[in-house]
Amino acid sequence: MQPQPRNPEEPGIQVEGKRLEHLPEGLYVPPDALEIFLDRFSGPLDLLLWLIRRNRMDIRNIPVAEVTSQYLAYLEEARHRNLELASDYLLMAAWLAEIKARILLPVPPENGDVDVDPREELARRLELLAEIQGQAGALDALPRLGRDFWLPGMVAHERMADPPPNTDLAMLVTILQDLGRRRPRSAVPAGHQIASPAFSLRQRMGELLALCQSVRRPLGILELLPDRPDRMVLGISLLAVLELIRQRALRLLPGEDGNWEVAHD
Amino acid sequence: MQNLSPIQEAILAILLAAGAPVDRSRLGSILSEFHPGVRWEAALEELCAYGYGPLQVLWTNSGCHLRIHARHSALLASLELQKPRPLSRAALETLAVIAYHQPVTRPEIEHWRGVSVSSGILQQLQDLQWIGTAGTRDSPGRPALWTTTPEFLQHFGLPDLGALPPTGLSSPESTT
Amino acid sequence: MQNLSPIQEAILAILLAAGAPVDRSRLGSILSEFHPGVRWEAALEELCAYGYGPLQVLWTNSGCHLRIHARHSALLASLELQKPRPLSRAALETLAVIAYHQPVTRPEIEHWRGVSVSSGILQQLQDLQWIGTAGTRDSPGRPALWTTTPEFLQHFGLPDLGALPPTGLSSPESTT
Repeated sequence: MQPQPRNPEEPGIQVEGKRLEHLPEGLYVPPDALEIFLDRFSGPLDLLLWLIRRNRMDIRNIPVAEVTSQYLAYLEEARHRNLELASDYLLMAAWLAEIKARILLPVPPENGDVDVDPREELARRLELLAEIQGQAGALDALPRLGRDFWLPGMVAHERMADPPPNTDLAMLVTILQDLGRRRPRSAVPAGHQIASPAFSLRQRMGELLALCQSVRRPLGILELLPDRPDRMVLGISLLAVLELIRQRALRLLPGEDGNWEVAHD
Repeated sequence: MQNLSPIQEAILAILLAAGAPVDRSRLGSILSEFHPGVRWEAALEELCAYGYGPLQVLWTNSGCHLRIHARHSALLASLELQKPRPLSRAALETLAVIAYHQPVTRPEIEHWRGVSVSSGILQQLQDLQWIGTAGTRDSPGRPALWTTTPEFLQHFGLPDLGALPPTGLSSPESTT
Repeated sequence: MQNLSPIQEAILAILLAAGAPVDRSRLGSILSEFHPGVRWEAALEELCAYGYGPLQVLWTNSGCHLRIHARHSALLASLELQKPRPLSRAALETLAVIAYHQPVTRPEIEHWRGVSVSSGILQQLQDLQWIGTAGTRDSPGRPALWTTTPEFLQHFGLPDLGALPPTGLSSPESTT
């Protein structure tokens, strides 16, 4: 879980071609890796926890001045490289500075209150994070579905037909009565009446058939319509085409551009 | 089938985990990697022939897959907690119009209901096998004529259409 | 296990068709409807103990479900079905806070981790269906309370939250 930067005690480390004799204690990061390095920390507390562990410091007795200066050195380095640091990192710096100041200038105990170590809160937060990291590590070690174990997928089965809906005759009667009340009606039409003596269906069918027979090539739907058809003409023309197809006088063909075309055999 | 050979267990494990048809070449390449030299085709054929407990092994165009044997269909239907769903108001109205005014065309149903009838409703009633078409009206467009079916009568316990309860609507001034 | 009794076959059929955990009462009600008077609990216990071919039968607190025996893991890994993506450190920590300390609010997660939680991480965990909200904390702003889901348990192969691995670290008293 913990990031493992290169061990600074490792002998013979070279930075930009120069051999480093003395490494800054607990601070050294290969310069080019700083960006990646900061990415590996989940936040300022994580960086702090790493510094403390790195220095083998006691979480309950943190040398705040030392940790703060190391922490600030990282931030300075990051700023130097124009790395964008989350504001959380700056807040942490401010908090560390405050703790340092309170250690240097202890508030005199009032009314016999026990002087609380200003590092107490920091230690508690670090312990919380350490706990979370332990838990995150434990989760990470768990087997995972689809990597370490598999569940059977849902197996299909023959579905039975749905049971019929709950409906009884009384309901149908009520419904019909409601309809009767809603629309007192004259006679039910025998069907759609198209009253257009100038443009009857039969006439249009004849015209279309003659057109298709004469051109001897498939015609697009738009080509079958007269110029500027009104809704009635459009409707009757479409009906006529469909009726001709139904009577197998015309054939429906898929056109080149995805539209339908009709042709006479 | 009672005893699985290791290769048959492997085949079932693959099909169970895949949860979808696995094609022959993929099945073959994995099986021959893990069980080199074993004749997996024969093992699979045996599985297809006998199944394994509630599982059937089937081939389709898209590959080999599993299915639960049809003898469990009734049991599994109750797993789906199928409660009879009530019909929508629109479906009920459509059914009522067809039942009492059959044979009727779709435009006529729309006339009675005062709103258009969606194809979905007619399809739903057809899926229930309660309505069907019986010829067409000899008018432009030749609209289909809708009627109720023998299944409709059976479902509602009617000997014939004459046994439909009166609606009191036959005379215009009647109100209930 | 070699021979299935009819009730065991029924149990497997139900679990295979459900594709998800089936709880005890539902299993019991279906089984006793179709196999009245048969002691299905004993039959199920036997299935849990011995499995059936590549199948293992397990109980979790969301119900009874099936799993493919781990002896087939290498084989199934080579199937290369969708593999889970590795989790980022931030996502893993966030998930750990929610899993081990649920229900928690977002400010509490931030307090634990010492860093603000990006919406992207919560969204990612929600998209994986591992976390969800369950009510709100009765405090200013009424922040949503995050918990893990049954899918989380299933993904990590946990029967219940009590089975989360111990971390060996003594948990300091939280004073959030």
